[in-house]
Amino acid sequence: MTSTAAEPTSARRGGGRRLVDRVARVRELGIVVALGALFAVTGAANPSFLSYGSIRDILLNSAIVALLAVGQTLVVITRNVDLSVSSVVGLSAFGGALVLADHPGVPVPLVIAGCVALGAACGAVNGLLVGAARVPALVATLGTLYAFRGIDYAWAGGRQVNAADMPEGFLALGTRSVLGVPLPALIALAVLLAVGWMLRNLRSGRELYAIGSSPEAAVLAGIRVRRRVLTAFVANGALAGLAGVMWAARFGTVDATVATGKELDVIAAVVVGGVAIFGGSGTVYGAALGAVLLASITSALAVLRVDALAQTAINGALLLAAIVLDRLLALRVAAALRRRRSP
Amino acid sequence: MEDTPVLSLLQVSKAFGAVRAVREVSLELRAGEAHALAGENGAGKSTLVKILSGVHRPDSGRILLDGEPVEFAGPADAQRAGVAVIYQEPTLFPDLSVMENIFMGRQPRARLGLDRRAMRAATAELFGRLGVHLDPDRPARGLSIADQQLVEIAKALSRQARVLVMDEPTAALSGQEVARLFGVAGTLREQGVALLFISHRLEEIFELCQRVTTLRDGALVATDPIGDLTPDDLVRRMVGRELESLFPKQDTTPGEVALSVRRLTREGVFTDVSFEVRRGEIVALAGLVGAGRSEVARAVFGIDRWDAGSVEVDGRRLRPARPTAAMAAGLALVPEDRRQQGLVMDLSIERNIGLAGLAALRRGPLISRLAERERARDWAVRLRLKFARLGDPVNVLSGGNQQKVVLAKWLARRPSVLIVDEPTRGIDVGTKAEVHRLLSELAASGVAVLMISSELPEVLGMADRVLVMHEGRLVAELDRAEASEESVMAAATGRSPA
Amino acid sequence: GTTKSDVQQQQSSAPAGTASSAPAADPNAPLKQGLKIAFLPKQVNNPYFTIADKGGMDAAREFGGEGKEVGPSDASASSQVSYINTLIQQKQDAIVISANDPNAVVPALKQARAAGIKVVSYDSDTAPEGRDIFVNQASAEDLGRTEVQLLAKQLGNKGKIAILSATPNATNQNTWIEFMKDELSKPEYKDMELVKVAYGNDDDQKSFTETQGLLRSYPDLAGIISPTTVGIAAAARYLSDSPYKGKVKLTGLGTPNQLRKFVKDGTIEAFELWNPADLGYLASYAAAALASGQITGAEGETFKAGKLGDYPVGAKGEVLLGKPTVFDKSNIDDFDF
Amino acid sequence: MNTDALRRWETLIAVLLAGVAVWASLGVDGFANDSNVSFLLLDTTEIALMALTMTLVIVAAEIDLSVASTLGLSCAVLGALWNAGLPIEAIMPICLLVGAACGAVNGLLVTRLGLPSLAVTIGTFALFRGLAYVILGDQAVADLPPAYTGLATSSIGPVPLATVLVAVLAVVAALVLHATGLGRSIVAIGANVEAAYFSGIRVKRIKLWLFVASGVMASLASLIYTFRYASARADNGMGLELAVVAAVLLGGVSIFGGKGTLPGVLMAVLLLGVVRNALILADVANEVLNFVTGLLLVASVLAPNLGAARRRRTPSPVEGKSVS
Ligand SMILES: Nc1ncnc2c1ncn2[C@@H]1O[C@H](COP(=O)(O)OP(=O)(O)OP(=O)(O)O)[C@@H](O)[C@H]1O
Ligand SMILES: Nc1ncnc2c1ncn2[C@@H]1O[C@H](COP(=O)(O)OP(=O)(O)OP(=O)(O)O)[C@@H](O)[C@H]1O
Ligand SMILES: [Mg+2]
Ligand SMILES: [Mg+2]
Repeated sequence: MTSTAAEPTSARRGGGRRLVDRVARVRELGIVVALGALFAVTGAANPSFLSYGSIRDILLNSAIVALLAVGQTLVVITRNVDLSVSSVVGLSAFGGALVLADHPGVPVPLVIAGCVALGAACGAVNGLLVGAARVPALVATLGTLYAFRGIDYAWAGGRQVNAADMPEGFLALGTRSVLGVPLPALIALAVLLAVGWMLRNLRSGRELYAIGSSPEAAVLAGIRVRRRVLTAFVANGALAGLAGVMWAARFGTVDATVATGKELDVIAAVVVGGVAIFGGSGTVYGAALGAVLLASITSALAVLRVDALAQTAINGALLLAAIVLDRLLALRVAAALRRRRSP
Repeated sequence: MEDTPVLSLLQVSKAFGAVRAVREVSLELRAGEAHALAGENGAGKSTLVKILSGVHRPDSGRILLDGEPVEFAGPADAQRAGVAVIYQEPTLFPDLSVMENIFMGRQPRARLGLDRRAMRAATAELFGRLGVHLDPDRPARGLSIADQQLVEIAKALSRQARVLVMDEPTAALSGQEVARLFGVAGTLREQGVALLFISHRLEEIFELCQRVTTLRDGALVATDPIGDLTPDDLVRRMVGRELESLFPKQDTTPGEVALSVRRLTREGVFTDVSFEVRRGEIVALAGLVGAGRSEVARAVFGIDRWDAGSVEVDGRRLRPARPTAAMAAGLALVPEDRRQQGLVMDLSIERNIGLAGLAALRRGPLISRLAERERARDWAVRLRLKFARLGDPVNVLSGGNQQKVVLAKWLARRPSVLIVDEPTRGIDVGTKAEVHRLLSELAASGVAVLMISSELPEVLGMADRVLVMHEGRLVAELDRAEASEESVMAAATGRSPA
Repeated sequence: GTTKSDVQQQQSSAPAGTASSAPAADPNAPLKQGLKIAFLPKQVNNPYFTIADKGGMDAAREFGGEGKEVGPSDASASSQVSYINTLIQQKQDAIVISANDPNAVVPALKQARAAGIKVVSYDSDTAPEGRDIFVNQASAEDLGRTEVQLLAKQLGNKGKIAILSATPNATNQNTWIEFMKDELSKPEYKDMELVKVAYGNDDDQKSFTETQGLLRSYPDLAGIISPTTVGIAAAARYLSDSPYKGKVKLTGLGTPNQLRKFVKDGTIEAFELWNPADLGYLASYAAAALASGQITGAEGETFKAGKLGDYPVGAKGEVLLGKPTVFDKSNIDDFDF
Repeated sequence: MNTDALRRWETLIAVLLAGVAVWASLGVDGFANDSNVSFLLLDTTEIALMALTMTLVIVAAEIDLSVASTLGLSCAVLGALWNAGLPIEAIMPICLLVGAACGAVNGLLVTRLGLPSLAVTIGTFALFRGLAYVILGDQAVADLPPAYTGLATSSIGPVPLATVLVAVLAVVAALVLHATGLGRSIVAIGANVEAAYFSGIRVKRIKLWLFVASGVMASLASLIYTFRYASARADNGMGLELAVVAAVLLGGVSIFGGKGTLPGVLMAVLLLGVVRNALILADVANEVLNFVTGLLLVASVLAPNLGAARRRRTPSPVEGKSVS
């Protein structure tokens, strides 16, 4: 009797599952659609927006924020946040540039490794504050946002490192292309795929979602919450360190103010990318797409000859539109899902 | 070797501030034996469970594993030692799929990444054993409390542990699920697993267990073979006094219709539900887990929107999806999930009790703390709440006492129609009798009571009329005389329209 | 109620009374020893101001005074005001300030002056009632016009041009841009068209992106003027690595160290700037002269600024540093700042 | 432990504040005189005002990052209308309406669409600031009526008038949060929104009004800001949002909602102001100042946590939660 009762139910729920799967994919699809629309409209108004050079520029521009968004996603998934990334980028960019300028003999890979390590160390400070000392992440990283930047200022003491001071080979990293794709974009893509795979396919990756979904349940499930959270912060710090070197290579002019205020851009990318700010859900692909969308909006506004004074406003409006669109889509699908369950 | 317990506690104690939750309790769990833990709300059962599972470290005393002393620094240690726990409150990850909840940290691996197919199959197999109809891929968010409990059970079973600890696993379940759970538990026991079982339904203890340990106020009363005890003995050990009859429903003559629900439909959830509740009447809403009873209650109270139909209180139609309107009309809802819906866990007892009736506490534009405290004290005394200070946050109360706080919060509003969803879930026998007396008194004083309950004895003992739901539809209405275990179950499983 | 015209009437009716009770200048007074002079740049840790303020502190050391640099790390008006208040409490002899907001600092500066502190503005002026003297790096008119002239020469007076400025509110840049537009309206530039003013917010990356955008939306752009050191460096970075290198002309204000590479690789033909260290140096001497009573800030007075020689005070209390230097391949290696 | 922890927190901030004030009065020249104290108080006005409503918003488990942009927009509107010749007495209420509208936009997006407020207000952070640029462009309006600019900086003894306004509003806000049904509801919403909704609390309506209040307060701050500096520009108050959030968090408000007191926040605002002022007076470099701000923020949270951790070495999910 139970088996007969179970049959139609499970069949119905199977259908529900396929729909759920599709919804899950739609989360990122929404951003892709928005991107498509942006490119179509802008391209129609000014075809040069679709040229190879323009696309290359957009990829270059979004690479750094995308990298940071990937790292930030790791942290946000665990129901934390890292506001200090911009300061870490600044610290790493300045540190790297300074070493390259003052000690021309140091091999570039060593400098890059050093910057990544510096970033990881900053991430470890955050991670220990949050994981071990249980300071809420927003407070801890708002604190280190000021603190790391303070160190940066003290270190720089008003000094600026210019492109001329750094070796050509290093600067080329910021602009060189491989098979027509700019190197920074390739690096970001490689990191994105690697992190994306790990989050989906490693137990430790799944545990990050578990922690963000319910920290108390994670403790009871025997997950080593503090260690995982620490790891997420360290990884994010390391990526911010990497982003710092990329920044130095790409822009060539580095002082203590590098990347000031970028943390909001990164969080905006993450949020637009559909990563739940209270943890537990979202993917790095969404976050990276969010970064590309934001960079494309900025580029499109510049290309569309929009009045310079109106750009900020339109940028904000488009950002809101993207979030709202995404939400409306999710609501519709949820409603459809409920209807489908109805006998 | 028969004699070495798998896991034992020796003289363990645990205090929280001034509350000595567990006092020098010893306990032995043997392979192939089901051991019950009984005691009133706040007796220290869950605390003991948390000591066994590594959540709390005992202040004194020792834990022995196979006779060897061990220390559990955290839940991970206990899990490694082969202890699986079903906690009293479900601990799921709402964003993750049901199957991932079950296998978190132990997901089957394939060559490249996780083997989701194997995980799905294993989940389906577990659900098959438990008779659960849930899609392994659906997220845990939105599961009813009963479904959550079932997932917790599946999770614990999947660990294939040597010791399985179950803290009130059946509190949210109805008879059919309980029977299946017991079937599975019996098999495990035969395979040599040691079981620790906690429940406030004494008949379950007698059905499943071989020995029973009773706690009172954190201290050990006795450990007896189950055969040596009668239910009355057990109750006496728990409460330390005699209890009067358990279901003192007074007979009342129903007055006029207070709540009238007509053709209420929420697509995908319930369909065409119509019923009435009169003043002085207790109407029970019975059914299997997932039948849609709680959903009806939520819609009637205005938490969820309905798609068709109407709700009237005292002849006045309610606006849909407006809890404030429902409350103004005299409706009150004691929800089924007290931690999520009933209480603000971080707030104090008095604030929680005052929360649903802030207007009544106002003196001018400000809230009178005195009035707030008076109201809380009044109801705490009436419901025999066990607490240290009214200013303590409710999350330090035991589960049953938390339930009393929710009741107090709504009763303090003096509603004319009271909807209670699983009002005695996790409440001990003594308190349960008090809650029943309370509901009965309320009905006698002219309140219309709609009671959702998965406990058949409670339904049969309390209700003037029984409504039965099956798969989102009202399938039977039985009056007191017609209602019996058989007739209700038959309707609930969709076998026979009454 | 009170409207704008009410306020204007009031102000015009009130006599433009400046320092009526101020003591007369004594041109022969010696510079006082131990003068405390504080430099308050728009932003500390900005390389441009670091150089300028170092010049100023060097000057202070020369005349036996005591110089220090204080200031916010963000270029906002409100944080400068906190520092002015502090300097009043510290009883400095003179404040040398580059104003983030010409008006917002005035109430605080007035208090400072009431407390007997001399105020010199440099680089970016405050409203006149806020200071005794403005040391101008180069006349706004000169700068605006010469930049157009520099670019016109490179373009043969023909083609579309754009300006990449700092923030929309930057006072200096906005004045210069006005003069650029005025210069462009002359008949000899009839074939040159200013198509857009873009703002890089003195942010390296934003300036970079804005340059990209300019070239995408105006593919036939011939030249860019960037009258800000941050903007020109970012624009140069972009151009040097793009197909537009050498084709789209770039000029503006920049420091030689920053742009040496781009002058050598042909991205930039020529650009200009004054010597920031001299600017700070001159401002420091002006402050000392004021504090010692050599001058009061009235037109026609003169004072000696150490190695730079004598400077007259012009109309509205302005002291002009001199003409900016034009840097190109031939001379850029002679400078190090 | 929550009430105890809070009390401990406020005591800590109070002790710190007293300690720094005593140290500064004795050890820093120019700190303890009327004009400096008056300036110090005046300088915290805008942050204090916005922190009042920000506290309510964060206690309700939301956040408003757009306050500084709302302030900027309100300044721009003031400047533009003033240039257009409207009397200032008419402009001021219009500015407050603009603030209310900004808050309503945030509130509606958060409550009607269920969007996270962090996301929404990052969007409106850009939108409102952008609108300020559209409205006032690159102009700076400085010819504001001396009667008002004077009022904004005048004081009774060492206490600026603006501080009196802050004090009055602080009392109102504290009463609302700690002694009214609305305050009880706000706390409940922040601690468990579902339970609050089940208790018949009008969650959406309350949240909407909180955002509106936040917007109005930002525009009130904009009026004081504009008159105090006698300058209305589109970029007024840029970056203040982080200072406000920092003060609120330092004041012991939980970023996850449900916990926090206004006295704590006000003391934190003062503490930050005093530390800044004293350090600048002591000629401490700006970078050190930022560093100290950051450290203070972290340390204030760290100290009670470490204390609590030493008292109880047992890992417990319950404890972990209560700290958040
Ligand atoms: N984390 C805690 N902090 C403070 N007191 C606590 C804590 N956990 C439990 N208590 C107290 O310890 C006592 C025992 O609680 P426990 O949860 O073990 O009871 P129980 O026997 O499981 O009750 P129930 O049947 O209601 O679930 C109660 O008085 C409770 O208030
Ligand atoms: N918010 C929700 N989203 C999705 N599904 C839900 C939601 N709430 C409940 N359900 C599902 O709807 C069905 C009906 O649930 P409901 O809680 O009404 O059942 P019930 O009869 O009250 O049973 P119980 O004894 O579990 O309370 C269940 O299968 C449940 O899992
Ligand atoms: Mg319990
Ligand atoms: Mg139910």
